[in-house]
Amino acid sequence: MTTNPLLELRGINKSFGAVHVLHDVDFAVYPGQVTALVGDNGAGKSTLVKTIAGIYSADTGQRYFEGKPVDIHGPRDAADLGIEVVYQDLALCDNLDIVENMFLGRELMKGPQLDEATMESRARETLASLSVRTVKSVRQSVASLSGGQRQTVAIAKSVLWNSKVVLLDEPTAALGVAQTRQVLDLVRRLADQGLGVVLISHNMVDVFEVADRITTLYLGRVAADVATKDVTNTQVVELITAGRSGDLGLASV
Amino acid sequence: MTTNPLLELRGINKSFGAVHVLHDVDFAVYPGQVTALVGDNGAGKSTLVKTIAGIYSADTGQRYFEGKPVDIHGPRDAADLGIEVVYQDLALCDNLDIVENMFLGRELMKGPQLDEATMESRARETLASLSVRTVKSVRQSVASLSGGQRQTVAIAKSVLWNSKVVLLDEPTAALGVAQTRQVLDLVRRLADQGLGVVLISHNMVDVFEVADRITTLYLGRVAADVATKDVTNTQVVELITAGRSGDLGLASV
Amino acid sequence: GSSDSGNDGSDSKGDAGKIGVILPDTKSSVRWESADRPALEKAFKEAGVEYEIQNAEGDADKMATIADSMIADGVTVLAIVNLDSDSGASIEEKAAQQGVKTIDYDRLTLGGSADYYVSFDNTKVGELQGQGLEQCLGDKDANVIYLNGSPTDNNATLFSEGAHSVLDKNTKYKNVGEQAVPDWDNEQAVTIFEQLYTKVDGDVQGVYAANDGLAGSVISILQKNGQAGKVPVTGQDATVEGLQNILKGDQCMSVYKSATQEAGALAKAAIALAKGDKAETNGTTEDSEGKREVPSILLTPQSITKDNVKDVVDDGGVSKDDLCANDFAKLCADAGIS
Amino acid sequence: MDSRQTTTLGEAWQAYLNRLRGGDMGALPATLGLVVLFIVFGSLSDTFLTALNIANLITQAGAICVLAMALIPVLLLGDIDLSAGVAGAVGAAVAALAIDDHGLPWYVAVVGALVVGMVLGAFIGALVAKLGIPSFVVTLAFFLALQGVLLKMIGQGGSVRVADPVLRGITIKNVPVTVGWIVAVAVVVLFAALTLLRHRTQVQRGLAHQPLSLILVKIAGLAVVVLGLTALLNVDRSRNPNFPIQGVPYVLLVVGALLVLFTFLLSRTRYGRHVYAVGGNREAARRAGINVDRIRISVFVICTSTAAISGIIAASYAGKVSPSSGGGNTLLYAVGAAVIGGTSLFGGKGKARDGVIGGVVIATIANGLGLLNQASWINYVVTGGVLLLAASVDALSRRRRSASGVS
Amino acid sequence: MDSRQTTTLGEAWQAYLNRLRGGDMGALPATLGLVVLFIVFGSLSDTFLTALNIANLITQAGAICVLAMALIPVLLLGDIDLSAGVAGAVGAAVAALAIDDHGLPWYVAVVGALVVGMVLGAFIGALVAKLGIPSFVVTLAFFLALQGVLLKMIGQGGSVRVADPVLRGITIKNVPVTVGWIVAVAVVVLFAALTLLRHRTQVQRGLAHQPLSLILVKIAGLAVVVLGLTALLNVDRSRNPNFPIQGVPYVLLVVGALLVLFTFLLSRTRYGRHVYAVGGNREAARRAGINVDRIRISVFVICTSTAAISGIIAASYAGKVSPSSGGGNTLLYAVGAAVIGGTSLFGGKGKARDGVIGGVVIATIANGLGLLNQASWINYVVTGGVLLLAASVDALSRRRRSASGVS
Ligand SMILES: Nc1ncnc2c1ncn2[C@@H]1O[C@H](COP(=O)(O)OP(=O)(O)OP(=O)(O)O)[C@@H](O)[C@H]1O
Ligand SMILES: Nc1ncnc2c1ncn2[C@@H]1O[C@H](COP(=O)(O)OP(=O)(O)OP(=O)(O)O)[C@@H](O)[C@H]1O
Ligand SMILES: [Mg+2]
Ligand SMILES: [Mg+2]
Repeated sequence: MTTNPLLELRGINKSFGAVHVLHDVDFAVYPGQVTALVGDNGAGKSTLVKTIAGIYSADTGQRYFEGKPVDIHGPRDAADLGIEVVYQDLALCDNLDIVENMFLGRELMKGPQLDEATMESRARETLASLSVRTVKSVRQSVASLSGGQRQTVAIAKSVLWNSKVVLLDEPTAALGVAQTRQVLDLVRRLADQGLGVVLISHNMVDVFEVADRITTLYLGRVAADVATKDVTNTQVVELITAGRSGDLGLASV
Repeated sequence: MTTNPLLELRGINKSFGAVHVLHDVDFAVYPGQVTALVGDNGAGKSTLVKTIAGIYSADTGQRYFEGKPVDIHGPRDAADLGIEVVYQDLALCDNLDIVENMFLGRELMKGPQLDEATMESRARETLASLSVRTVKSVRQSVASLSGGQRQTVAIAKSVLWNSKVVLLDEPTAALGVAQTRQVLDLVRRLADQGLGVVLISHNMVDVFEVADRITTLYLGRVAADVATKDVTNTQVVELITAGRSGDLGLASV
Repeated sequence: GSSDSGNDGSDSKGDAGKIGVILPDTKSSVRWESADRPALEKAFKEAGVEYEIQNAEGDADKMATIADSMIADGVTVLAIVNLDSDSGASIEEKAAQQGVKTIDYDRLTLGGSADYYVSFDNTKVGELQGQGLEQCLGDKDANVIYLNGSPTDNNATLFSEGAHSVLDKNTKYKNVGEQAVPDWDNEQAVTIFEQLYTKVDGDVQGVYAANDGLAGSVISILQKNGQAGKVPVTGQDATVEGLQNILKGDQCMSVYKSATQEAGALAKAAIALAKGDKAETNGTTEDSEGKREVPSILLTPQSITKDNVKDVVDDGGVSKDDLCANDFAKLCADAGIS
Repeated sequence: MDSRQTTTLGEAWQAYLNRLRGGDMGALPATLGLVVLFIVFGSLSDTFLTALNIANLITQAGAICVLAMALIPVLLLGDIDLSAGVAGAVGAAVAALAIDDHGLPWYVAVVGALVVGMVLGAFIGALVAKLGIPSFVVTLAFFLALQGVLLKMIGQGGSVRVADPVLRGITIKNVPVTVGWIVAVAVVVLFAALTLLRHRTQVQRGLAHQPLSLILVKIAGLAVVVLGLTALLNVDRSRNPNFPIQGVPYVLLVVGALLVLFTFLLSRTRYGRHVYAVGGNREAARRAGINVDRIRISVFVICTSTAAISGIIAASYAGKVSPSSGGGNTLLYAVGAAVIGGTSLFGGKGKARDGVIGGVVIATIANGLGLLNQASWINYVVTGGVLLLAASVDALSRRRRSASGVS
Repeated sequence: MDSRQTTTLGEAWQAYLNRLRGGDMGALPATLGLVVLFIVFGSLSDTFLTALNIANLITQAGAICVLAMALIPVLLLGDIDLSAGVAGAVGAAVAALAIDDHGLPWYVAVVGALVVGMVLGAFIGALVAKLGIPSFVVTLAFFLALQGVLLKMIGQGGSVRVADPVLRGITIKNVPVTVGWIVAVAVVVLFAALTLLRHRTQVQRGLAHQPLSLILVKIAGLAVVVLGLTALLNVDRSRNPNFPIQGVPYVLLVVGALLVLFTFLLSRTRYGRHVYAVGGNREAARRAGINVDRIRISVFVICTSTAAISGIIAASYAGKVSPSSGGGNTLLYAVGAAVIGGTSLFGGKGKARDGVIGGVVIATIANGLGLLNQASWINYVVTGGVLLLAASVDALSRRRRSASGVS
């Protein structure tokens, strides 16, 4: 690698009670690159993302940000470092409307009051830019949204801030054709702006389209960390399902 | 159509307050066929499925099952007719474990007691048949499952009963490559057994692989209802995003 | 137009005012609803005056609310049984401002502005309880447990003071445990007494219980330990429960405050006031806080033991049917109640 | 596109009906329950709808409205504060003793009560948020412990008098007639100005907004209620010609001011937004970087200090603080008021006004029953029955909501 | 693969520790809180740990344990029943009056009380499930209305005597010594046989199971507690040589039988499964074809009829039913007991044993304090403090759970 990683994790272990989910995971995110994190269902991808974001605390292991060791004790710390996350389980407040959810935690203010007018206009623009045209009103409660609409709100919520690293956990799972297109374009655009982007997806076509690097998790272990151009679709699928493919992958499975 | 539809809906309208979501929707499910229901995010696919399942009551319209008009007032009625549904929002009880969720509402009994042993063995076999190998124990609470594992449980819960119509709302959205394969095979197998299967998906490759017919929804209206072999991928995408494609689709959009 | 309000009499005298009575609660004692209300209603109906009787259910705010609405309803004489002096005083203050005459019933409102006071003497009740226990214990040395009324009720404090003023003088008696029972709660009283009893290893010869309800709770535990009837227990209010326990010999005494008598006195005074006359008094009571002598109609409480249970029945304090139901028929007969 | 951007009154009315059908009922169901109560009691008692009794009702409702409002932020988080009533009484006792025993002026005493409330709230909040003990248990413990503290402060069987003319005046004095009118007009004008201004900005920037006609109807409605009530209360309602009673009771101003303050706090500030978020989905709020513990502690601080104000109002009305003040069923009634008003015990859903509307419902039951003069067992039964009646009017008018699947 | 399929005791212990770390704590935290209470009171009072006082404690805990257990199904749905205490007292009053006034035998009276409980519960449940009124409001209304009914039923006499030797005997009589031993041994043997049989099936069919060693430890633990308690209680504990008191109080059998029944119902039947499902996710349960309304009504029927048993136990202990029975803070204590035991007020999480353990905690506080004979205000404060102590032991030992993200 020529550039230094923006975010790096070394030797991460994470257990839930007796279940050991992550084993000595090393993971790096480079500026200006899209790193795809792939793996079978239950491989530990979301757990890794949540560990990075400070939702879970790792049992062992060290995190480095821009080369310096950092402690991340909660989502607040991660946000302060400029790490933004779109979670697989979305994490929206069903009792709030779209605007309120999109600006949650960083509401725009006008003196002591919330600046509802500006937030509302900006929310509307953002949704339009993500090709969502079926939302009747941005003042609709998110509980009444369709699956894809919810996912768009979650993406809009996390992606549109000045951040350095963006982690997207299966952001296009529920999206339609056009919306998926927009999100993939967005992912590429963010990387081109110099951000470090992590994309989790089960769709290999998408992965091969936008990713610069691919990191494969197999049963909580990193099976391979390779440049996209060096591998084929089949190889990656083998890494995902079996943990190894030819001389790539885990030594003994 | 040579055969008669198993399930048919005519002139379904559904509004949530001021929001008119379904407009005069006609929809038919044929035995032995996979009908794909496609449409943009927010087009009304899930609403249609829930209306069929009795979760929502339609404002107007009529339902026919095996040619006879029927009233469906709740999920119980739908189940009694032999209609099974995998919902997009999964609907699992987070406080129950995998076995308990899979058999919810049709627990196996042994005298006055639950037959835990049989249920547990059967749950385990089912999960294995769906290629899920990362689940540590079927006695794990579903709250601790990964996104894909949860989806598999939801599928297993609804698909493995003797039913006549199966509706799957984006069943493979969170699934890995191998698991998706299994579910698509399962869908085909169910249709081959003579069931009527409805598959909702945003993945056109999957749709074209398994579906016999494609029904497209556009802003709550049926844009087209065609045999898969008569259309191309591009045509369907146009129908989804614009409501018409050449002489297919809605008259005036 | 409810059945028990008296304002349906179209022939009531136009010049007589309307009388309002606010009773305190339904829990500390049953007398308010079962004795006072009927006695007052009877007297008022006979006199043909308009009246309203309400119960504050132990809630001072509610009493103020009732007072407001009675004044709104146009009463000219208001009698209250205060839940405590300060809330009572505030009601009387409001009433006086609106030209309504007030009577303190049963409990004196310290610092209040009532025109009259009609009552039994509460300290005297405590003294009677103390003397009663002394009689039942006789000359023996005795460990005594005190089970007082609610810690938030000033009357309970007065009863207890009265009893102590008698029992503390007798050096043979030792206070081995004393607890106040929150809200006069009979259920809690059982546990409280059981624990006091356990603490002293059952070495108890007499129990001061502030009223018949608490006495019943004490007796429940004494029965469990085979001590009922052997350890004298005091009471108050001459309720069916208390009198039956006296007849059985489980309770040593009770104190009877004839509600009929007291209600009669109140009705007489209130009717006089409503008609614009003065009420007859038999003394004054000192209001230590308000520094004034309140014109009073004072009645004497009566100590009840097995020998004079009959008096209560004769006075109408309890009905014979209630008292002598089932197993108690024979005991009643033995006590000369027929 | 936006259904709210209709313009004529007819369309607005149609849109309103649609919103109702869609489950967005606003304050309507609870208000409907209240209206039913007024009709019932108004027809059973001649006195119920007189100016004097309406004024009584206002003073009687003061303490419970404020207490229910105090509970709203706590309930919004899905927590409960069983100790609020007694904590309020402790606050009131502190204030009363400060005046009585130490001769401090009333405002110092009130500040003292508020500080005591805050400290207690911070304690409770810390136990709930930091130790993770369920709030039901923590506040049950405080409910008991504070009764002991109150008993100790006031003494067995005793009570502390509230003689200070200002504090006592909250519930027994009235605002001078002219001042009352000035305030009433000011409230109406201010409300009109603010809503119209907001509406103009929304229209100019093309945002979601209610139709102008609906806004005008709302303004008119407020004007009728505020000015009507003022007119009613500014008439002499005394039965005693030598002792005129007229004007708006001071307590109404206190409740009104708190309602405005709470509404602003909850719906217009970042803090309020975060309270709703934590109540709606605690994990989502945490992931959005909200300091959940701080929010949880803060709602108890707000609750307990506002409860102190409620305690002072109650003390002012009763003229004293006694060891049983704030105990008994006070808190159940206050929570019941909030729930009847429309607040959910599961968090995330509720408004400051719910406490006030529900509080008035509860106070109306006591007030109306007080006029009917029944035996006390009947009073218990009727109180329960009427409470159920008010709640079922509310529930039935909300029904469509769940029928339409919004849950 | 399955972490529970370990075999040696050492491994089992390790697996147990892991499960604890993972948040699966079972009854441990609440029991720990109880142990702390026993240590505190045992060191403050010599009498606390005597056989006599332990027997007292059992009788005193009876009513609240049963009431808390009655509430568990309701709480499992995320509902609450504020009226259960008073409803129980109404049931007890019905039973007492049936015996007193109508001379009916005790079993008829008890059936009558149960029927009254069921009818009341069905009413409450229907209002909650069918009309959709929040259970807090419905049961607050019933709490009030039933106090009126109780007052009416027993108002004139002030209290109804419970003189029937069988009913009274529940709390003041004891099981004959030999019978006590037989029951105790039978319980232990039955428990051992059932768990071992179950374990064998699980092993044979290759299902998830606990290690045999852990099961043996559990059986041993139960044996020690049951036989130890029986031994303690079968010694004469009377202070009066002429009036021997020995044996297990009958009430312990009643509570034990109800515990077994509730545990079976909730964890081994389809009905119980559905209760958990509705409490965990009502919409998911509905979609699974469960009749949610029927479940909601049924829990109130169960709650109120079991509450009637609790009311009868309370009446047996006090020897009477009075108008204040079941009122006051009875219900808050019972809910507090369930919560301390580990049941969640948000539904979906709780066990029958939570009510029993929590009920014993609450009863222990009153029992221990009663031996210390302090001033009233100190009693209040200490009750609150000790409740908090027990709850925080519980909360602290549960902490890892949320730390590990399971929430
Ligand atoms: N809180 C928890 N407690 C116990 N086990 C857990 C918990 N969270 C996750 N797991 C387990 O850890 C494993 C990894 O889960 P994770 O959600 O990271 O998978 P994933 O790679 O994101 O899968 P998917 O593609 O399905 O989203 C799974 O086997 C899951 O069951
Ligand atoms: N309860 C509701 N109240 C109001 N509007 C609703 C409600 N449910 C759905 N909608 C609206 O109805 C429209 C259709 O929603 P639906 O969930 O059926 O879409 P979908 O076709 O399944 O989309 P997706 O592909 O994103 O799942 C959306 O615009 C949504 O916002
Ligand atoms: Mg995942
Ligand atoms: Mg959908």
